[in-house]
Amino acid sequence: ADVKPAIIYDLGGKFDKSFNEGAFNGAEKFKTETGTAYREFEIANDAQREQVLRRFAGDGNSPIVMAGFNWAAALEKVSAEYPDTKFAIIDMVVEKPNVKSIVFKEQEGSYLVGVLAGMASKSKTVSFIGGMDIPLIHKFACGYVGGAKSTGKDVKVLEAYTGTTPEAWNDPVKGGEIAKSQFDQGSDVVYHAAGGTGVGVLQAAADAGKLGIGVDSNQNGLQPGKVLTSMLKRVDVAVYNAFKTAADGKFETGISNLGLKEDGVGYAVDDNNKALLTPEMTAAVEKAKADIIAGTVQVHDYMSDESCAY
Amino acid sequence: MSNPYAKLPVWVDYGLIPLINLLVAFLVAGLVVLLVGENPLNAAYYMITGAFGRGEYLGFTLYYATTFIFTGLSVAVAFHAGLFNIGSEGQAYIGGIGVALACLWLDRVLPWYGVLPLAMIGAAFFGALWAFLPGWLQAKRGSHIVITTIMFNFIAASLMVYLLTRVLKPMGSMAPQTRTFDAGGQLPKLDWLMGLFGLNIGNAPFNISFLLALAAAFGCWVLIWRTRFGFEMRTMGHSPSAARYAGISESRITIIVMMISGALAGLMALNPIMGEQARMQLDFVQGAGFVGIAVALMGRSHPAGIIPAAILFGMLYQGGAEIAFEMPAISRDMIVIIQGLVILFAGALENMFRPAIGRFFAGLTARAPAARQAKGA
Amino acid sequence: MSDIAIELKGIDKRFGLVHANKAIDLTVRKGTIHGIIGENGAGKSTLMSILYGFYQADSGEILIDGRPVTIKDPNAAIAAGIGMVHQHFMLVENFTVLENVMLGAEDSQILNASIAKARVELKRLEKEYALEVNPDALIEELPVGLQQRVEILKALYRKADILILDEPTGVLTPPEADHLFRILAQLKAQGKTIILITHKLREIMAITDEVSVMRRGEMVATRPTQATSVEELAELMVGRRVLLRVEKGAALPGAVKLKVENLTVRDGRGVTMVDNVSFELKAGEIVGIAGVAGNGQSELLEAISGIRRAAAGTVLLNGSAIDVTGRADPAELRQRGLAHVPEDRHHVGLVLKFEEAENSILGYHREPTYGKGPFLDLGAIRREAEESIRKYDIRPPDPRLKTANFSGGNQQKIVLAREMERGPDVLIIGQPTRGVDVGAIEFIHKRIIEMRDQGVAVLLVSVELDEIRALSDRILVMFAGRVVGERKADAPEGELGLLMAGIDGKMEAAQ
Amino acid sequence: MDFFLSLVAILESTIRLSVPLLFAALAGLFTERAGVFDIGLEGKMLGAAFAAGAVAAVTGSVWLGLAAGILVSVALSLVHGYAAITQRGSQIVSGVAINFIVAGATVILGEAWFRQGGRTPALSGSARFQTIDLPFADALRGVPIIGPIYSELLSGHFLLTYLAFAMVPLTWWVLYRTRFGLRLRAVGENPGAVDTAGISVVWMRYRAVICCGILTGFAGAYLSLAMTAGFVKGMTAGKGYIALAALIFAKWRPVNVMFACLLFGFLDALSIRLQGNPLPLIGQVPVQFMQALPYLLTVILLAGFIGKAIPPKAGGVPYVKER
Ligand SMILES: Nc1ncnc2c1ncn2[C@@H]1O[C@H](COP(=O)(O)OP(=O)(O)OP(=O)(O)O)[C@@H](O)[C@H]1O
Ligand SMILES: Nc1ncnc2c1ncn2[C@@H]1O[C@H](COP(=O)(O)OP(=O)(O)OP(=O)(O)O)[C@@H](O)[C@H]1O
Ligand SMILES: [Mg+2]
Ligand SMILES: [Mg+2]
Repeated sequence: ADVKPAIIYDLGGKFDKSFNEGAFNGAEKFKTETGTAYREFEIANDAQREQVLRRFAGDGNSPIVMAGFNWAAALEKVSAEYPDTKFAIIDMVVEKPNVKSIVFKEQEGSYLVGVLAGMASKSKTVSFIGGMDIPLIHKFACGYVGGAKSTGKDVKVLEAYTGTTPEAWNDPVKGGEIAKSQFDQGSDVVYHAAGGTGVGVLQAAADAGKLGIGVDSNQNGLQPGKVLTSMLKRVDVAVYNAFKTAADGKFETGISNLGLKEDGVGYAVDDNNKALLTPEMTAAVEKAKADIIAGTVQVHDYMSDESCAY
Repeated sequence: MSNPYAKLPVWVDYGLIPLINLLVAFLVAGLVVLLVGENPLNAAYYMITGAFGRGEYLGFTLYYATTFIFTGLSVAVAFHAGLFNIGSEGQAYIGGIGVALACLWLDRVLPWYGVLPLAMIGAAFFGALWAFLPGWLQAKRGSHIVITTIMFNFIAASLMVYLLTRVLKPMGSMAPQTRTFDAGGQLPKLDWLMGLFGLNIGNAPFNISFLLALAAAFGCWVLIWRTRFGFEMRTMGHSPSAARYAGISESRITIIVMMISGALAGLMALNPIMGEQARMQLDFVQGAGFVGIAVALMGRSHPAGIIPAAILFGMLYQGGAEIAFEMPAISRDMIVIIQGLVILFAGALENMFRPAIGRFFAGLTARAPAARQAKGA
Repeated sequence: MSDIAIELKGIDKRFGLVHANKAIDLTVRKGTIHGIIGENGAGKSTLMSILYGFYQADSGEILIDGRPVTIKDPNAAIAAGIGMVHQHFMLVENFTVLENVMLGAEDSQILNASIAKARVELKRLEKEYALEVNPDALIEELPVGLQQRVEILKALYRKADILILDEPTGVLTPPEADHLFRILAQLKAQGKTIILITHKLREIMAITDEVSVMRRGEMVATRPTQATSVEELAELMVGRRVLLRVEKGAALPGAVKLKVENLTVRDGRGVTMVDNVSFELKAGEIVGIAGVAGNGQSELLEAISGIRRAAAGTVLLNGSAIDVTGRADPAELRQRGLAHVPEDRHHVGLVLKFEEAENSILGYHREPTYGKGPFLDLGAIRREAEESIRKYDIRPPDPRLKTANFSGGNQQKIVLAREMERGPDVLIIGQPTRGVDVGAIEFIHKRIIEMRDQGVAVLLVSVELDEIRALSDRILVMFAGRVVGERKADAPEGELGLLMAGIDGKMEAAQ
Repeated sequence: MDFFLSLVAILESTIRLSVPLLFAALAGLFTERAGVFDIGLEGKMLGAAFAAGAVAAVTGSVWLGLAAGILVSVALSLVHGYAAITQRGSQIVSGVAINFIVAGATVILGEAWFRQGGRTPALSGSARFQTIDLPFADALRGVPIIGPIYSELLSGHFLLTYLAFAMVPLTWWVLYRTRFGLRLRAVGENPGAVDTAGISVVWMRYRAVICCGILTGFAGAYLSLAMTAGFVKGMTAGKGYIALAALIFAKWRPVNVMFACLLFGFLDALSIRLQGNPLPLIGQVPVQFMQALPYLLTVILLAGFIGKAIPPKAGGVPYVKER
C-alpha cells in the first residue's frame, strides 16, 4: 500500500516496558505483517513536539500516530496546518477533522485487576502506585479501588504516587521504596501505573515475596511467577489499527473510546501467572468483565468529575 | 588574585582560546559519537545544516538562542559580583508564573503589546523573588549560594508542579499546563526580520523576545561597565576586601545582584511561554538555566560574548534535533554531553592550552620593540 | 673544599615578567652564620626557596658539601639536611604543635607510634635548645613567637644541618629576637650552618660571620661581617646613599581632628586586639604608631576607618562621633574627610584587575563629579586619572593599563594619589612604603610631610621604626593591643625598642 | 505496638535510603577535607550506577559490575582532579561539567548498547546483590521489641549497606589515626605546610580524589545493583546534591555525616510513608511539599540555625605557589 506511516513516542521513551513500548510493538507488528516501513521519533523535550510533527507532516508522512496526552496542544495547531495529513493521538481527545482520537477506559481494566488483587490478598490490604500525580493516573487508581472493594467491604487500598514531575515515570528506586513502605503497612498486592518506575515496583514486590500487577503492556514476564497479572491497555492494537486502516484506505477520524467491550483494555494471563490465578479468581474476574460489558456494572471514571466515588 | 600568565593579545584571550576550547569539546563529543557507532562527520554536517540550512532552521536556532541569552546574562551578571548562581534554572521556572498570570488575566482583554509589559514585570519580579532568598541567605546568614541555589531549583520544581497540577491547570484537562492563551498572550514572530535577509521563517517560533534579549544584553553591558553600581559589583567580584575598604556593602550588592540575575533568568520565560507555546507547561525551562552557565563561561561573561555563545548553543539545540531525526542512535542527550564538555573545556580547563599559546605568541613578539611593560618609578 | 656547606652557581629564576633571581652565585661556609640582606622584593626569599626545593630554578647549579645535587622538591632538600623557616609560616593552624612537627616526618602508617616517638624527641629538642612549647597546643592559639619556635623545631626534628631562616625577627619582640640569636649561636657551636635573611642591618652586624647583599634580583656583594659597616651595607643594598632623615620643619598642630577614646577591638575569635586605646590627632601633625607587627596596629586602623567593627569605645572625627561599634561606613567617612591608605594595597587598597583609572576612584565612585545619576562618566574619570598620574609621576602613564601591571611603588602611588588629592582632614596611612623602592620612598615621604604642612592630621602606622622616627611629630608605641607609651620624635631608638617589647623603662624602675 | 512497628519500618526504609547518601557524603568528605570541592558527586554516582548496571547485565556478575562502577567513578574523579588540581581550574565548574557529561553519556551509551530507552536490562540472581540475614534473625523475629529491631531493622540488608555504615568508623580512623589522614587533612588546611614538609600536594590531593571516586562508585553500584535491579536514566535523582548538603550540614566530620545522612534518609522515608495519610493537626499535606521538604530543611539548616559550618581553609582554591 501507498502509506508512509510514522509514530512519535512521548517523553518516557520507546522502551519504557509499558505505554510507549506498547505503541512500538503495534508499529512493529504492522511492519512485520505488511512489510511497510514506518518512521519513528522519540522526543527529548516539550519544545520538540510541534517541530517533529511539522517535520513528519512536511515530509509527507501519513498517518502520524502520537502516543500520549501531552501531544494534544501541539497537534491542535499542526493538524490545522496540514489538513491533508491524517493524525492519530492516543490518550487524549483532539477534535479536528483529520484527527483520530483514541482513548481507553483504563478504569475498566483497572477494575478487573482490582478484583484479582482483592481476592489474591491474604491481608485484605492492597496498594496502588502511580507515576506522575495527574488525573489520568487517578483514573487507573480509582478503577482499581472499585474492583478491589467489590471483593469485600473490608479490603483496604493504599494509594501513592512517585512524584509530580515527568521524572516520576522513571524513578524505580523510589518506586521500590514506596512499594516496601506499602508492604510494611500490610499490603501484599501492588498495582502500578508508573511507567519505568514500575520496574522497581515489580522488583520490590518480587524481592519481598509479594505480588505485583503490571500495566499497559503484558509485564508478567518481568518477574515470572511474581506478577499476578497486568492491566493491558492495547496501545499496540490501537497503533496497529491506525496504520492498518490507513494502509487499507479505511482510516477513520473522530473519537474511539476503547473499553473492555472493544477489547481496548483487559488483563493478561500467560504461562508466567497461570499458577497464581485460582479458578475462583478467574470466575470472579470474568463475571466482572461480563457485567461491565453488559453495562450492569458501571466503573466510575475519575476524570469525569476529578474525584473517586469508591 | 593576579593574572597567572603572560599577557596575550585581546583577540587571543577572548577569541582564539575560547575557540580552541570549543573545538576540543567538539572533538571529544565526536569520540562519543564514534563510540555509539556513528560517523561524527555526518553528525557535524547534520548539525550545521540543521541549524542554518533553511530560514526555518535558523529561526529555531535563534529561538533557542533567545532563551540562552537571558539565562547566560543571568549567570554572567552574578559572576561579575563573584557569585555563582546555579539557580537560574529555578528562577526562570518561577519567572514563568509572572508571565502566565499576566497572560491569563489579560490575554482576552488587551493586545499583545499591552500584555507584554506586564508579563515582563511579572517575569522579572518572580525570578528576582526566587533569587532574592538565596541572596539574602548568603548575605545575612552566610549560607553558600551555590548550595542554596541548587536547593532552590528543587524547591521551585516542586512548587511549580503543585501550581500547575492544582491551581493553574484548567478543570478537566489532564496535562499539567495552563490553558492556551488568546491572541493577547502570544508574541508576534520576527518573520519580517528574517524576511529582510530573504529568509522564510516557516514555523519557527522566532519572536520579538529576541529583541528584548538583545536589549537586555545591552542593558547588562551598561549596568556592568557604565554605572556606579556595576563598578561596585565588579569591585566585590574581584576583591571583597577592597570592596569593604571602599565602603561597598557586600550584603547589599549580593542581594541586589542576585535579584537582577534572577530577573534576567525570569525574563527567559517570555520566550517559551508567550513566544512559542502560548501556555505555561510543566518543565518549560528545559535546562536552559544550566545552559546559561555554559553560555556565560563561553562568552567570558561579557554580553558581546554571550550573544554568539547563546547562538552557538541554539545551534546545538536545533542542529542536535536534526541529528536526532537523521541518526536514530543519537538522541538529544548528545547535546547534554556537548554542553558538559563545553563547560569543562571552556570553564574548568580554560587554561589548559594557554601556556602553549602564550609561548607561541611570546615567540612571535620576542623581536617586537621592547615590550610596553615599562618599569616604573 | 670541605668547609663549604653550600654553593650556588648561576641561579636564575623568573616569575612571569618578574626576574626574581639573576644568575646568582653564593658560597656559604660550614659552621657559620651567613646573613643575606636586601630590600623588599630583592629576591632573597626566592633564592632560599630554590635552595629548599620549593621553587625550581630556571637555570643554575646547587652544590652541597662540594657535591652537585638536584633539589627538585623540599623532600630532596630535607634529605640533603636543609631546613627552612619560611617568612610566612608553613603551619596547619588547627593542628597541634606535635602534629605540625610530625607532618611529613611520620615514620609509620599508623599515627600512634609516631606520636609517641615524636613526643620524646620533641622533649629532647626543647631541653637542648630551650625551645619550650606545649606539644598539645593548637597552633592557632599560640602567639607568633611560639609559632616560629614550632617552625624551628620542625627543622631540627628533621635533623637539619643547614638551617635557613627567612626574616625570623620581623614578628619578634627584641627580647624574643635575642633569645632566637642565642639559639642560633648554640646551633652554630654544634657545627650547624645557618643562613639568616633579614633587612635589619643591626642584626646582621650582631650575629653573622659573613653577609651577602642582594639588590633587584642580583647578588651584589659578599663581605666578612668584621670587614664591613652598616653604612656600606645600606649603600650596597639600595645602590646609593640612603636619606634616612627627611627634611621637615617643626609641626604647627591645630585643632583636634580625630579623637579616639577607649577603643577596644576584638578579632573573629574574640581575642582582644586593640585594648582600650585613647589618643588625639591634631591638624598639622603626624602621629606615628610604632610597634612590632601584629600588636594591634592594623586592627586599630581598620576600626577607625570603618572597615572593622569595634567592640567598644568612641571615635570623634572633626568633633562628631563615628559609629565605630555599629555600622560605620567607610564611604561615609570619606565624605566626612577621612582618607585611608591601607596597609595591604594588593588586597585592600586596589583591585589589581581594574584599570588604573578605575582604581583612582575606588571608594569615591559615588561622587557626583564622576558621572550623572547612576551612570559613570568614564571620560571624566580618565582625565582626572591622567592628571594624578602626572602629578605623582606614576609610570607607565596609562590610565587604561591594568593595575596588576604596575610595579609595587607605582601601585602605592596610585593609592596615595587617590587618598591625598581630595584634601582630606584626616589621613590614615598604613605601611606607606612597604615593598616600595628607594626613589619612591623619598617621594612618598615628601608628600606626607606636605600634607601635614597643609594642615592635614596624619596618623601613620609602620613597622619600620626608622620611618616612624623620620616622619612623626609624636610617636605612640603599641604593644599587645595597648598604647604603652608616647614619646617625642627624637626619643632614642633604644627606648622605643624597649617599649615595643612591652617594657616600660619608668614602670620597671618604679617597681 | 502498632506505632512501634511502623516506626521500625520507617527506620528500616531510612537505612536503605541513606546508604547512597552516606557513601557519597563520605566520598565528598575525603576530597573536600583535602581541599578539593566536589559538586560532581551526583554525576559520579550516576556514572557508577550505569557502569555497574551495564557490566552486571552483560557479564551476569555483580562483582564485575561493582568493579566497573568503581572504575568509572574513579576515572571521572580523575578528570575532576586533573581540572581542579593539575590545571587549577574552578572546582565548581568542573563538578557541574561532570554532572552534565555523565547525565548525557549514560543515556546515549545505554540507549546505543541496550536499546531500552536508556535503561540497562533488569538484573536477577547473581547479577545483583542479595540481602543478608544476620545470624539468628529468624529465631529472634518473634521476640517483642528486640525481635523487630534486630530481625527487621538491622538484619536483611545488603552487603553494601553494612559496608556503608562500617565506612563511618573506618573513615574516622583513617582521617584521625593514620599518616595518610593527617596529611590529607593538612593539605586541605594549608597545602603550603604540606609542600614544605616534603610531601607532594598534588599527589596527596589526587589520592583523596581517588578515595572519593571509590566511594561514589559504591554509592552508584548500590543504586543499580542492590536497591534496584538495573540502571535507569537519571536514577540518582539529586541524591548527590543531598549528600553534599549532608556533608556541609555535618561540618565535614565523619560521624556527623552519618547522622546527617540518616536524617535526610529519614525525611525521605517519612515523606513516602506520609503520602496520602493526613498528618494529625495539620491535615492533608500536598505531596509536593513533602517532596520539597528535604531541600527546604537543608536550606533552613544551612541558614546558620545550626551554627556555622566552616569548610577546610584551603578548600575550593587551587594550590598555586608560583603566581
Ligand atoms: N610565587 C611568586 N610568584 C610570582 N612572583 C613572585 C613570587 N614570589 C616572589 N615573586 C616576585 O619575585 C620578586 C622577589 O621576591 P622575593 O619574595 O624573593 O623578595 P624578598 O627579597 O624576599 O622580599 P621581602 O623582603 O619582601 O621578603 C618580587 O618582585 C616578587 O613580587
Ligand atoms: N601580581 C602581579 N601580576 C602581574 N604582574 C605583576 C604582578 N606583580 C608584579 N608584576 C609585574 O612585575 C613587575 C615588577 O614588579 P615588582 O613589584 O617586583 O616591582 P619592583 O621591582 O619591586 O618595582 P618598584 O621599584 O616599583 O618597587 C611589575 O612592573 C609588573 O609588571
Ligand atoms: Mg622575602
Ligand atoms: Mg617592589
